[in-house]
Order: sequence, then structure tokens, then C-alpha cells
Amino acid sequence: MEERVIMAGFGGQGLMTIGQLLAYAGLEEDKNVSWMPSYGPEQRGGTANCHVIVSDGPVGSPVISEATGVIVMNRPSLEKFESYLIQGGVLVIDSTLIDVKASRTDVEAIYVPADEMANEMGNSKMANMIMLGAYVQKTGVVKLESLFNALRHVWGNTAKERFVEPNIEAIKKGAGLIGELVK
Amino acid sequence: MEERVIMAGFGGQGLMTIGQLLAYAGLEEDKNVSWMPSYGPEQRGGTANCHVIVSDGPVGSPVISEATGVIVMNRPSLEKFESYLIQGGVLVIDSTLIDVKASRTDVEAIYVPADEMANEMGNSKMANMIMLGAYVQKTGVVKLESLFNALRHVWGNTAKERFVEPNIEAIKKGAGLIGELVK
Amino acid sequence: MAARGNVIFDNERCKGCELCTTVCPVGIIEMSSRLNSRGYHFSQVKEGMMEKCIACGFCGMTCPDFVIKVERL
Amino acid sequence: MAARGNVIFDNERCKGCELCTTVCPVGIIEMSSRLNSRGYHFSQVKEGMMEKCIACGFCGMTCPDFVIKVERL
Amino acid sequence: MARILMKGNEALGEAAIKAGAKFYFGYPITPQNEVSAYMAERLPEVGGVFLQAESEVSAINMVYGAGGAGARVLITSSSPGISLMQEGISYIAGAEIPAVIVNVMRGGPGLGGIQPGQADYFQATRGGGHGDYFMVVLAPESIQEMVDIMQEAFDIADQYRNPVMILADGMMGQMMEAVDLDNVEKSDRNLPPKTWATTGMAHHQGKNIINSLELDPAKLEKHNLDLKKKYDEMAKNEVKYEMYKCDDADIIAVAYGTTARIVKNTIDMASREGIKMGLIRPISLWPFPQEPFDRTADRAKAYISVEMSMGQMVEDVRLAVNGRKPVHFYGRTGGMIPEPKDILAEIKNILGGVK
Amino acid sequence: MARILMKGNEALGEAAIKAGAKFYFGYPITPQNEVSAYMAERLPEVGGVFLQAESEVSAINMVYGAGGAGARVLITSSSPGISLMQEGISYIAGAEIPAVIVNVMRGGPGLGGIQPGQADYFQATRGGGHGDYFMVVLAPESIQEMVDIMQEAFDIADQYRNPVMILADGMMGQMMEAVDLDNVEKSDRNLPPKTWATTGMAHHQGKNIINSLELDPAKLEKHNLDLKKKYDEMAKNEVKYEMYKCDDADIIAVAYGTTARIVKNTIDMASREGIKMGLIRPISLWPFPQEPFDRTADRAKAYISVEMSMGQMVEDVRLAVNGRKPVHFYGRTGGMIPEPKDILAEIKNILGGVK
Amino acid sequence: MAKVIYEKPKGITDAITHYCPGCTHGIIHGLVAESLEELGVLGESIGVAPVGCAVLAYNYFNCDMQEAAHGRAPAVATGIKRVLPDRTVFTYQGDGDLAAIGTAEIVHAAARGENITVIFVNNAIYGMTGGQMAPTTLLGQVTTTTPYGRKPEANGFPIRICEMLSTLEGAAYVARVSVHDINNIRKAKKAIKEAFQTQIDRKGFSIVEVLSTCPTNWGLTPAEAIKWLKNNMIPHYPLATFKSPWGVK
Amino acid sequence: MAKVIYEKPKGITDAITHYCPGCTHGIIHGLVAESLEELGVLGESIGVAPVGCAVLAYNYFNCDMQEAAHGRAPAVATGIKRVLPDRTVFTYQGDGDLAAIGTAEIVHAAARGENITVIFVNNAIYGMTGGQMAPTTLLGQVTTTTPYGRKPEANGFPIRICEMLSTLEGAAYVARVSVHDINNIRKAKKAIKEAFQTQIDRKGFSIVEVLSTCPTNWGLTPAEAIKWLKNNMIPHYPLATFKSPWGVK
Ligand SMILES: Cc1ncc(C[n+]2csc(CCOP(=O)(O)OP(=O)(O)O)c2C)c(N)n1
Ligand SMILES: Cc1ncc(C[n+]2csc(CCOP(=O)(O)OP(=O)(O)O)c2C)c(N)n1
Ligand code: SF4
Ligand code: SF4
Ligand code: SF4
Ligand code: SF4
Ligand code: SF4
Ligand code: SF4
Ligand SMILES: [Mg+2]
Ligand SMILES: [Mg+2]
Repeated sequence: MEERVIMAGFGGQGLMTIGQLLAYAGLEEDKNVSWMPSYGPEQRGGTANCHVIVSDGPVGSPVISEATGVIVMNRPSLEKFESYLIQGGVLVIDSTLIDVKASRTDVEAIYVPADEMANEMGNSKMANMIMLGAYVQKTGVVKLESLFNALRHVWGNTAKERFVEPNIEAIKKGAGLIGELVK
Repeated sequence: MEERVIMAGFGGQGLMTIGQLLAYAGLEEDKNVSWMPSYGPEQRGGTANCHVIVSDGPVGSPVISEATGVIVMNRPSLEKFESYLIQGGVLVIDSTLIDVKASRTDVEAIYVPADEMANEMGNSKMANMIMLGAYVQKTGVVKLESLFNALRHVWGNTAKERFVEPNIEAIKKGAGLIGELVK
Repeated sequence: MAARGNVIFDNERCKGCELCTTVCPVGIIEMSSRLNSRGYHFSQVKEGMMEKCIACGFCGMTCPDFVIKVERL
Repeated sequence: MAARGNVIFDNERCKGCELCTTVCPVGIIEMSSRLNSRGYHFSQVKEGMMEKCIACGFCGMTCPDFVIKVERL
Repeated sequence: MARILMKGNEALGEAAIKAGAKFYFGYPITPQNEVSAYMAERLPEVGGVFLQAESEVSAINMVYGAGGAGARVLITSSSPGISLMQEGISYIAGAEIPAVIVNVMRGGPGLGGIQPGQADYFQATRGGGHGDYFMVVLAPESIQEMVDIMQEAFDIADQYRNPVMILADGMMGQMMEAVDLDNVEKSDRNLPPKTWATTGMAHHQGKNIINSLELDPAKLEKHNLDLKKKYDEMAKNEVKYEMYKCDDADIIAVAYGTTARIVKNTIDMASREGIKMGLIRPISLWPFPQEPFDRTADRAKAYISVEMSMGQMVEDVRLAVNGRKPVHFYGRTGGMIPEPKDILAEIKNILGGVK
Repeated sequence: MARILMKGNEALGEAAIKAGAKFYFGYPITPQNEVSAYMAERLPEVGGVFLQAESEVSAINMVYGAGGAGARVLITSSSPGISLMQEGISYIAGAEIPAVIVNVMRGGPGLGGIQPGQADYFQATRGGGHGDYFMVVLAPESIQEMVDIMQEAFDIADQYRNPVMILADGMMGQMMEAVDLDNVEKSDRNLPPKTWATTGMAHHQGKNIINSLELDPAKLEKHNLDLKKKYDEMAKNEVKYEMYKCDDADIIAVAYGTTARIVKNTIDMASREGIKMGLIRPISLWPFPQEPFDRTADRAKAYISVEMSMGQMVEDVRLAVNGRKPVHFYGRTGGMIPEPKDILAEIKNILGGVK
Repeated sequence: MAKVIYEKPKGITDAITHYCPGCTHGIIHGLVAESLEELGVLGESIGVAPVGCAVLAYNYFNCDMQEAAHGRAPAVATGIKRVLPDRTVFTYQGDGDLAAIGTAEIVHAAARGENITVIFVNNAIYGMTGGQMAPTTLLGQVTTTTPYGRKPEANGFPIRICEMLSTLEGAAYVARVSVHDINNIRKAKKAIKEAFQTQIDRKGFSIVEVLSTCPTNWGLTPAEAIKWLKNNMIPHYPLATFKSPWGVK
Repeated sequence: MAKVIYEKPKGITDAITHYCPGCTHGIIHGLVAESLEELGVLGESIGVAPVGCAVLAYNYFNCDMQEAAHGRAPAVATGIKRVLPDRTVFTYQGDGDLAAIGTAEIVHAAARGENITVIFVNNAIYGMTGGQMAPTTLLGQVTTTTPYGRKPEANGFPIRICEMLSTLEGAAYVARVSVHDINNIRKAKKAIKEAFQTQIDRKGFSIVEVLSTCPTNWGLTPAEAIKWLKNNMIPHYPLATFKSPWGVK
């Protein structure tokens, strides 16, 4: 098993964070993982993305040219990264922020109104977690429980401790969608 | 013909100058010449030397390891450079300043009381020219006239112009010794 | 009577920093709820307030992104 | 009465710069006509003048080459 | 401790601390800024010193001073910053001061870009500074290996009194991987005490001088010969490499650092297509490993050096192969990252030609 | 004008002025100080500018500015000073600014000594700076050749918009030889006008930018590929060498600059003893000449690289010979100068072994 | 007819800058461009961009530009000016660029009285590289490399560049200004124009230090950043004209 | 019994220096050595030699020494001092070394308040390399690189280092002295000792600028050089204590 996922959107949407979280979750399951961020001045206000690999075998290049999954939270990212997907790959689109559909038909596109849902939950900052929940539930790359553990591990005993439970809720919300959305 | 001569003494004795003069004289005769100074902090107060090559053919290394001639104006230089001479090479020693004799017997040592003679001429600074005159007269590496021309060329129309004629006199003094000294 | 002014925004240049809103002496600049193509809420003159503009030029001088052209009518 | 002094020169260290001769308040230091092994005329107290030395130490303090030791007798 | 997820730049900092380096001098430059941020926070906690110098030139000379005073000292930078250190590195080598220098390479030349690159290979292995000197240059392919190699790097530096360079790239610095910081193998090198360090004459026998000047050519030549002896020893003892699926390979790629990981991907792709491809991965770039080439030169049909440069290590490959087999090159540059499928295409090309 | 006796350091300055270089930036360092003294006196006479910078780092960046403004500009230094210029040289190459840099090499590493050396060969030919770049590196063996090559160097720099390095050594800088400054052959290169120079928008079409930054990796790669194309062209067109008595040589020495003169002495000694020895003298060290090796590899029994270093050019010799014949090395370092008789002894040794 | 009170200066290109929202680099760019335009020297100008957030300034100024190595802009400008003494040559540098790695270059350009103009943007931090301490970072200020706040024992004291350079005879015009409000923006413009006038009049080296914000790395909104500048930077970096060919009150 | 009034200090080795006859580098060496000795820190001291005529100072000072790259002595000293904060660390630098290539290093060592002592030997010329212009060369002074005399338009103005560094908060002790006569040699000694005391008391950066001669490259006899220093250098480089932990009158 090797999952190669690209997460992309505007800076500040928290895509780096969910990328790290996924990698941590993989680590919780004793898998090999890598997380590779985009870096540079374009991060400021511009788009940011990271590449995460979760694998049973050793990880080769941390930079993904053929992705099994893509999570996008703005339109330029959809346009840029859609083509990275392999056939049958999973494409998770924030449908609140992106008002177009996937142009590829050979991939599994999932439309998550994450921003809207997050606002409903009272914190638009958690849209990223909703996206992640949906993706993980769909692909089974890691167990949801591993994500929760990762959150507790990394944010526990830090200033972010109080965000752990709400974020778990958000992940669950995202995960919960999958049954509904994907028929 | 290739003459390879090392000139050595204390800084300030004018050995660099007579080296250049010899090279210029060679040039006057359309020979190939090179002049290579010692350089570096040891020049200050310490010993200074230069290597001059006058050759019919192209000049190889400007640094001399096997000298046809050596002109020395202090004892450390005698001790250092005597060994550079080839068999039968010419060794010109300022016998006013160096109170020992050459230790090699397979070379032609010439003892010139240059400092004393220069003082007699009223300018101890010209001892170098006396040494050069003796050497050139002995070896015939260039014509004396070429030395004089060189002096006129290089110092003429400069602040040193007034030293040209006295220096020619000094060279002649040195040259004049040769008949006397070398029996 | 104060001079009347007209301000023209090049919305695509705006980065939504809000500095212009803080310097307008008559307080007529606000941020739009809309985003420009680069994802920023851009600035605009409040609905129907343009005539309050005194053409001081402060908004233009303050804007780090050369968004605003100010004219005196 | 001024202090009596004794100055000792380490001739081999001397570079013949003559600075010591310029600072001696009683003018008793001169340069030798002899050379040391490094080719310098070295400094010395003029023949028979040592007893004029007032042990001020100026010569020692001025010498850049640590040639001179000054003692007060 | 278990494996944790860590950024390369932070892991290398922590690894240095674990290796006993309590002194860090540096100057900000992308893509290695996380090292300074990490060290600025961590070193005071362990009683060490983090100092942001006014420039890379100053930083490397602070390393000279600190290393000369007997400390284990780390400095990191990226390509243009490393260029500014060339005089200092030459001095450190000449004065025989142990120090570890990390270059998290980016694209060049000039200001270039900030994405990963491997175009400072020549500079690192041939001495970008003046004069005859060499450093051991180590190129890890993973964060774990970088951590392990850090301990080794300090040991090598101390053993030979010589600078050691770790050559990484922006990818290595920026990526996160699982790393175990506690099970780093301590070497059994017998490190000489630093009796030469300038710690004040009251603190050791005699007078210590840290110096690279020698005005007497005969003595300077002697010094160079002594250094050469040391380099020969390093060349003999400090070779490190990995051979991956070389045994029956028709074509052998040579790659280091992150590029080697990419080549490993390629090898898997190739083997799925029935192409026998292997990898020689030099871990020490200087000394460059000769042995794996001698072991494979009979069987392999060709070699290909794969680099994030326009072709630098390929010269060492040519020197190692010495005409026995053709040597090819594939490179991407400017921050572009080679892709397995493109490498594979090149390889098919070559094998087509070779047959 | 007739031949006059001139110091290498002064002759190279005058040659640069004759080549139209009216701008000189530098910082004092032995053994090339006579260049600055000469230029300080001469340049104001010809309406040029001599500027002593506060450091070599500043000086090379002044060259960047002046070259970018369209001037022919000269900079000279010696080993440690050249190390300090590595960032600047990489920038100049990256931004494609023509300039001529002279390194009057001394002994290293570190502060080393001030006597002649050739141990900056790697730095010069491989790029001591970061990133993929090359300069044409020219190594004259006599002052006349240095003077002739200066004109050539400026022309090459302008033709390719690239820095050119002249690699001399303390001996070349300090010695005097007869030189004819007036009969320097003007090249018939068709030099492009400097429409790219930043002279103010009122003075040319459009806007000119001198720059080496490119944050987009794809564009930076493109820039690197464009540069590569240029380097390939230089590599094809700018090879210069001399072959001396190679025709029936059993052993061929390879040497450049002053060392080549010494080897010529050796060849004469050798031939007196019946030893057939030849010399390949690369005049361009980069591009390194391949042809003379291809022409001699069949006949010669061995090659020997003779250098004032611990062995640097020998790698290029190995690459050129590519395993066809054994390649040996003889070097002196630290300011020691190889002696013909010692080289000859080494050669006898080798020939004894080769037979 | 409508009279234009303010619009993008001709000295600024149409490119959208990469600066963060609310970063005052943009304001300063505008002032430089207006000054060159008003003095009629835009077509005669050659600017030198630094390494720092203004690294891409060559895309924004509508005149010939050179991109210098980090800290070396004054050396590059010197090279240009010596070749083209009748052109207007300026550098635009950050506090890391000018006051850290480029210390020698700026001091010596000033000491030489090099007839160039330096626009020195002091935002008390390394913006481009993500918020490290600059030589001008205030005591106590938290940056990525002073996580415990800048402490003099460990990190030294902030440098006042204008005060330091004013000791040099070659420095003809030295002023510190700020852009935290309209009044100060106007004063900044005046200073920048005077600095260029100094150069045009061949009076020697001119420098204007402009206090500037870095909302991103200060972790503040643009408006908060403006306030922080006013309340924290100005007390330590007094606004003044330190030297001027036309005299200083 | 004879009492020793003066003799070679213990802080000076027996080696004969390579300095030219009458060069005052030697006098300054003596004062540094005496100070370290009298303060009882010779065995605790680590000196940093420059590149310049004092390049071989490591052979002359009887304490541990490091030889720095040209201009980098303050950086090297910083490295040493940070590792060994309780040792006495000093640099000995010429005007080319400190005021030209080493400008950034000295400014920042001072700005950091780096607790080291700098002995700055200003002889208005590059001695070691044969007499080129230094940043401190006087206007009109002829050197090999100012053959027509130093002119401000071409070569800039001489830098007054003490005045410049005094603007920095981290500089605790700043003084300029001279060694052109006995009285001044005594004052120089006092200043050097105070500088070291500043370091021992952990008060921060200390520097003593010592006006010195270069008879060789000035083309004067040692005695003439002393006079030239007095008549030409002192008017431009006023002798004073600019800063001191014990206050300045
Ligand atoms: C030689 C070198 N060292 C370091 C860097 C990395 N670097 C880029 S910008 C910068 C600092 C920028 O800070 P500043 O000059 O204050 O400008 P700002 O971004 O704050 O406007 C540094 C250190 C570099 N590019 N080159
Ligand atoms: C990087 C570098 N640049 C230049 C030199 C050459 N150099 C040696 S000493 C010196 C200047 C010395 O002058 P100063 O510092 O005033 O000392 P002084 O000799 O006058 O005592 C220079 C430029 C060098 N060794 N290294
Ligand atoms: S010109 Fe003045 S009044 Fe008009 S909108 Fe701008 S700031 Fe407000
Ligand atoms: S100041 Fe400019 S960029 Fe900022 S909000 Fe106003 S118009 Fe937009
Ligand atoms: S101690 Fe004083 S009096 Fe005696 S010799 Fe020396 S200077 Fe003269
Ligand atoms: S001062 Fe010293 S070196 Fe000079 S002459 Fe006197 S004793 Fe000799
Ligand atoms: S990082 Fe700071 S200085 Fe740079 S553009 Fe952003 S706000 Fe401006
Ligand atoms: S050259 Fe000048 S500074 Fe150097 S030792 Fe000689 S006199 Fe002293
Ligand atoms: Mg800044
Ligand atoms: Mg000096």
C-alpha cells in the first residue's frame, strides 16, 4: 500500500497542518511516511501545498508526481493538481470555495462543502479537518482513530490542546459524509 | 648561450636594480631575458635576491636551480647560493662585506672589494654596479656598452638621470678589475 | 466648501489590507464581502458615499499596492 | 640627586632604528659603528657615560624590539 | 524514544546537539532557516550558544574561533551562503580545525532560486576555496540517515582535525519523516583529546597556536604533505556507499541524497518492465567510492549519473569507471526534480543504444 | 614599439587598458599588488577609474555593477581573495555579465604563503561558487602570452556575456620579461553590441534588468539550459593548447603556465639523455583540450601531469585519457617550484615501470 | 475637468507586487518612483535591488535595474556610478541586507562619499526569510531567532544606522523618516527627493532610512503593525535629518 | 640591589620580530603584553592575530593565539569568547584589516557588546602589502594606490573608527591613543589596561585605537615617522577616551 496525496489551497487554510496530521497518523500505525511542503515567497497569500506519502514500504521521492489522492481548497489548486492524479485516484474538492467541477472523469471526485460545514460548526478554520476526514474515510489510508491519536499526541500539552476535541469532531463530520455522498 | 645568474644580498644594496639592468642589456642585444625577484616580507631588512636569465633560446623557468653565475653582497647569501652554481660557474663576492672565502673549489670565485671601491668613488650605493661590471666583464654575457645603453634607456628622462654617468663609471671600475684580479 | 472627489479602485490589485479604510478622513471606504481572483476582499467606497469624498488623496498615498486613483472633480 | 641607572642591551635584537637615542633625556645612547649578525648598527651607551643614566626607563619603553633592560642601581 | 515526525532542518539540529555540538553560528537563508529557529530555541536549554552572525563570512570565522577553542561546532547555510564561506573553509582546513558544515543546497548559479538543487557538488568535493584541501562530504538520503551521519560527521571532524560537510538539499531540509533520535549508533572511534585547542596557556601544556600561515615554502610544502597524508587516510577509511540491486543490473545509476530515493522509485518501475537497473549511492561524495564500480564494471553495460545539476558528479563517475563502460548523464536543475518516468525513458534510450 | 622589459603584473594591467578596460576594482594582496599600483597611476591618465574597494567581496560586486553597466572591467587578486569572490563570480555568471578576473595564485590552503602556486585549479575550472556555471580559464606561460591573451579574454567575455578567468601565479606576476604591447593581434570576433546593459531607459530600447534570480523552477531550469548551451559553445570554440615535441614522445607531460616552461627545460634535459618526452600545454584549462590526448594516446606510453599543487589538473588529464594509458602525477606545493631534474627523475622512474 | 490627485506613479510598472497585504514596502516604492519622476531622471536612473523582500523590486520600478547579491547593493551601485557618473543610481535595501551582511559596503560607500542614493527600509526584521532577528530588531522583540526576545547579552544591541553613518565625512545627506501616517509619508517623500537631489547636485552619498512594517512576521494586522511601528520603533529610531547639504535645523 | 625599571615583558616571547626597524608595532605589542601580565590573565588569554604586518604576532605574544583570516579577527574572537566566556580574548588588528575588509565584523562585534578587547593599530596605510591606501589614509597622502595623493572624489574620506563605533550601544570602552612619545606611551598603556579591565569586568566590547608609524611605507626614518604621526595624524585623529564604563571626562 502506498498512498500519495497532495493537499493544496490558499496559505492559511491549514492544508500543511492536515498533511502533517495524516503523516503522524501513518506513523501511529507504524507506516513509513513523508511530508513535503511547498516553500518560498509564493506562500504568502498565494497558494500553499504539501505532499504526503503513507506507505508500507520505504518512501522514495517525497515529491509526488503521480498522486493517489488530491485534496484542494481553492480553484487554482484544483486546476494545477487534478492532472497529478492517477486513474481512479481520489479528488476531494471543497465545494463551498470551488464553484467548478472536476474536469477529469477517470478519477473519483468528492465534493465536500467543507467551508460551509465548518462555519456551521462555528469555526471556519476547521474546514481542513472536514476535508481530511472525508478523504481518510474514503481511502482508508489510515484509521480515523489514528488521526485522533495523532491530534492528541501533537497538540496535547500545548497551547492548542483545547482545539483537539473540536477538530476530532470536524474530522468525524467529514468522515460521516462519505456514506452519504458517495453512492 | 644561456647565462643564469643569481644576485643576492641585503635589501637596499641594489641587487634588484643590477638584475634588471642586466636583463635590459640582454634585451638591447635582442636576447631572451627574464628577471625574477624574491618577494615577500623577508625583503624588509632581510635578504633580497633576483634571478636573471639571458639566453639565445627561449627562457624556460625564470627560477634558477643551476646557476652559471652568482653575485653575492652578504654572507648569508654566499652561504645560501654558492651551492646553486654549476661546475665552473662564476661567483662574484663583495670582499668588503664578506670576510670569508668561497668554500667550493670547482667554481671561479672573484673577490671584488666593491663596497670599499664605491666608498672611494664617494657613493657606497654604487657597489652593486661595480659587482655587475666585474661579472659582465668576466663572463661576457652582454657587452658593457649594452649595459650603458640600458642605463641610459631606463634612467634617462627620469629623476635618476643624473645617476647614469656615475653608474657607468662604476660599472667600468668593476669591469676594469677583471684583468687585474683574475690571473 | 470642501472639494468633491472621485476614487477609482483597481480591484484586482487590492490585497485587502484595509489600510485605506483607516486613513479616509470621511470614513467612506470599506472592504467588499466579495473576493478578487487572487482571493482578497477588496476595498470599495460605501454604497452611495462617493459624494462625501473630499479628494484628499490619502487613500491613494497610503495604499501600498497602487490600487487607488483619486480625482478632484 | 637623580637615581643612577644601568642599561643592558641585547645587541642581537637591535634593528638600529635609533628611536632610543632620541628619547634619552641625558643623551647617552648612540649607535655603534659595528653591525650585529643581522646587519644592523646596534645601539650602545656612549663610552663611559653609563653613570649619567638616571634610570628613567624611557629607552626601554620606546624600543620596539625589547632590546633594552633598565635597572635602577 | 519512539520515532517522531520531524523536519529535516530541525532533525539535523537536534542530531548535532545529541552529538555534543553546543555551538551554532549561522546566518538566515532559505531553505534552511528552520535550523536557526530550532537552535535558537534549543541551545540555550542545553547550555549552548546560538549566535546569528552578521553574515556567512563572519559565521564561518566564528566557527574557526570556536572550533579552535576546542568546541564541537555546527554551521549551516545554503548555496550562496556557502560560497561566501570558501575563504573561511580553506582556512579551517589549513589550520586543521574540526567543524561540521551543512549545505542545504538550492538552485543556482547566482541568486538562483530556493528550490532543491545539487549543483554545489564540485564546490563541496573539489574545494571551492583556494589551495589543496579536501573535506569528507557526506550525503544522506533520508532524515534518519542525516541524523545518524551527524554523529559520524563530528567524529570524523575530530578524528582528523578537518572540516566535514554534509551535503543536503532543500527537499531534505524541508520534508518531514519519521526519525529516531535516540538510537543513533555511537562510533567506536578513538578520538584524540584536543590538546591543541587554544584554551589559555594556564589550561594546558605549552603554547597553542591555531594557524594556516607559513611563509617558508619548504615548510608550507611540508604542511601540505602532512595534510595530504591525512586526506589519503580519510580517502582510505571514510568511504561510504550503498549498492542497490546492482548484482545483475544491466545499467547502473549513480545518485546521491534525495535523487537516490527517486532513482530507487525508478528502479522499481524499471523492474516492473523487466529492465535490470541498479543504483550505486555514494554516501561519501568525497572520498568518492571506487569499489562499487570495480565490482560492477564487468557486468554492467553502462552507467548513468542522475543529479539535480547539469552534470557534476558524473565526472567522478567517469573517473571511477575510467573508460571501462560508457557513462551517461541525466539531470534536472533550477529546482526541478527528476521524475522516475523521465529517468526510465532515458534509461531505455541508453539500453537501446547500448545493445 | 619595441619589446620592453615589464613585470607580469604591470604588463597585464597595461594589456587590459589596451583591450579597452578602463575600469579596475580590486583589493591589495600579494603577489599581485603591482597591478593596483600600476592601474592607480595609469587609469586616470586614460580617463578610466581605479578603485580600491574595501574588500574582495565588494570589489567583485563593483565589477558586477560596472560590467552590467556595459563597461569592460578588470579585477585581479590572489588565492584567498579569489575565494572571497566566489559568490560574486557565481552571480556574474548567472547574470551573464562579461568581466575578466585574474588570479595570481599563491600557496594555500588558508593564509598559506605568498610564493607561487597552482592549487586553485579546481576552484577556477569547476566553479568554486555554487550552482552550474563555467568560465573560460586561460593560463598563459609567458608575459607576452598573458598580454596577448588579455585582449582575447575580454573578447570572449563580451562574446558570450560570461566571466573569463586568467590563471597566473606569483612567478608570472613578479617576473620581468620582454614584451611587445603593440603588436597584440586584434581578434576578428564579431562582438554583439551591449544592448542589454543598464545605462538608463532613456539610452536604449525598453527596460534592462541585470539579474540571476528566478523563483520559478521551470524558468530557472530554462535559464540553466540556456547557459549550458553557451558553455557547450565555449567548450567547442575556445579550446587552446600547445603541443611540444609530442610527435614521437614516449611520455607526455601535461603542464600549464609557468610549470609548462619548467617542463620544457626538462624535455631538453631528457632529450639529451635520449628520453623522448613531450608536453601538452593546455592554454585553456576550461575548456580542457581533448584533442591532443586523442592524437597521442596511441603512441605515448604514459602521461604525467606536472603541477604546483598536490594534484588537481591530473583529474582532467585522467578524464581526457579515459583509461587508455596510465596517468601519473608530479607536483610541488606551498610555493616550492618543481625542478627539471626532479621531474626527469620521476619520468625515468615511470618509464622504467612502464617498459 | 477632473484633476488627478493621486495615481500609480509612472515610475512603477503594472506588475502586482509579491509583498504581503499592508506591507509598507509598497508605499516606499511609490515615493521613490514619484521622486525620480518629478526630478525628471526616471530614464536616467539605474536602481539596484537587494536580497530581501524587495528582491523583485526590479519588476516594480520602471527604470533600468540590477539585482545585487545580499548586502552588496552599494558595491554594485558604485560599479555602475563609476562607469556612468551622470546617471542617477540608487539602491533599495532592507535592514538585514544593509545593516548586517552589507555593513562594510554601506559604511564604505558612505565614507567614499560615493555619489549614490540609498533607500534603507528598516522593518526591524528579516522579512523575506521568515522573520529572523535583524541588526535593527528592538530589545525584547521576539523573532524566530530570538524566541526568548532579543537580549543584549546574547544578541547585542540594535544598530542606529543613520547615527553611525553620520560620523562619516563622505555622507552628505542622512535622514530617517517613517510612513506610518499621511504626514510622515509626505515627509518621507520630501527626504527621498532631497536625497536624490543631493546626488544630482553631485554632493556625495545620500541615505534615507525609512521605518517600515512587516505585518506578516510581526504577527500583526497591517493596521496594528502601523501602530507598533509608531509606538515601538520611533522611540528607538528618532525621526530626523542628520545631515544635509542644505543644512540641518 | 638593582631594581628593574624596564625589561622585555613576560608576555612577549624571545622571538625577534619581523617588523621593520623603528616600527611602533613593537611598542604596542609590549604594552599589550604588560597589561595582560599585570592583570594576571596571561595564562587565561587567547589572542587573535590579523592579516597585516602583525600576522606573525602569534609568535610574539606569550599566550595562546589564533591566526584569523584578513579582517575576521573579531568574528574569530567571538567564536572563542562564546566557547570560553571566562578567558580574556583579544584581537590585534591593523587599519586595513579592521577598517576595510573587516568593517562588518568590527561593527557587529561592537554592536553585540561582544565581551572582547580590540587593539586597533592605525598606521594610515597597508604596511604588509607594501603601502597601499588604507581607509584611514589621510587626504593628500601618497600611497602606491593613491599615487596622486588621496583625493576625496576618487578615494573617499578617511574613517574615524572610534567616533563611528562610539555610536553603538554595545561598545563599552572606546579610546584613541598614540605612542609617539613617552607620555603618550604611558597613556596608551593605561587605555589598553582599562580596555582589558572592561572585559574582565564583563562590561562589553572594548577597543583601543593606537596611532602607529610605518616608516617603511611612509618613506621616512623611524624618528621622522614619529614626527609625521604627531603632526599629521593626531590633528585628524584626536586622542581621547570616547566611552568608558568608568565615565568620560
Ligand atoms: C548570501 C546570502 N545570505 C542569505 C540570504 C538569505 N536572505 C534572503 S533575504 C534575507 C534577509 C532579508 O531581510 P531584510 O534585508 O531586512 O529585508 P526584508 O525582507 O526585511 O525587507 C536573507 C538573509 C541570501 N539570499 N544570500
Ligand atoms: C582576503 C585577503 N585579502 C587581502 C590580503 C592581503 N593583505 C595582507 S595584509 C593586508 C593589509 C594590511 O594592512 P593593515 O591591516 O593596515 O596592517 P599593517 O600591515 O598596516 O599593520 C592585506 C590587504 C589577504 N591576505 N587576504
Ligand atoms: S480621497 Fe480622501 S476622502 Fe476620498 S476616499 Fe480617499 S481618503 Fe477618503
Ligand atoms: S490600501 Fe490598497 S491594498 Fe489595502 S485594502 Fe486599500 S486598496 Fe486594497
Ligand atoms: S634609562 Fe633613561 S637615562 Fe638611562 S639610558 Fe635609558 S633613556 Fe637614558
Ligand atoms: S630603539 Fe631598540 S631597536 Fe631601535 S636602536 Fe634603540 S635598541 Fe635598537
Ligand atoms: S514578509 Fe514582511 S517585509 Fe516582506 S513583504 Fe511580507 S510584510 Fe513585507
Ligand atoms: S611595513 Fe610598516 S607597519 Fe609593517 S613592519 Fe614595516 S614599518 Fe611596520
Ligand atoms: Mg528587514
Ligand atoms: Mg595599516
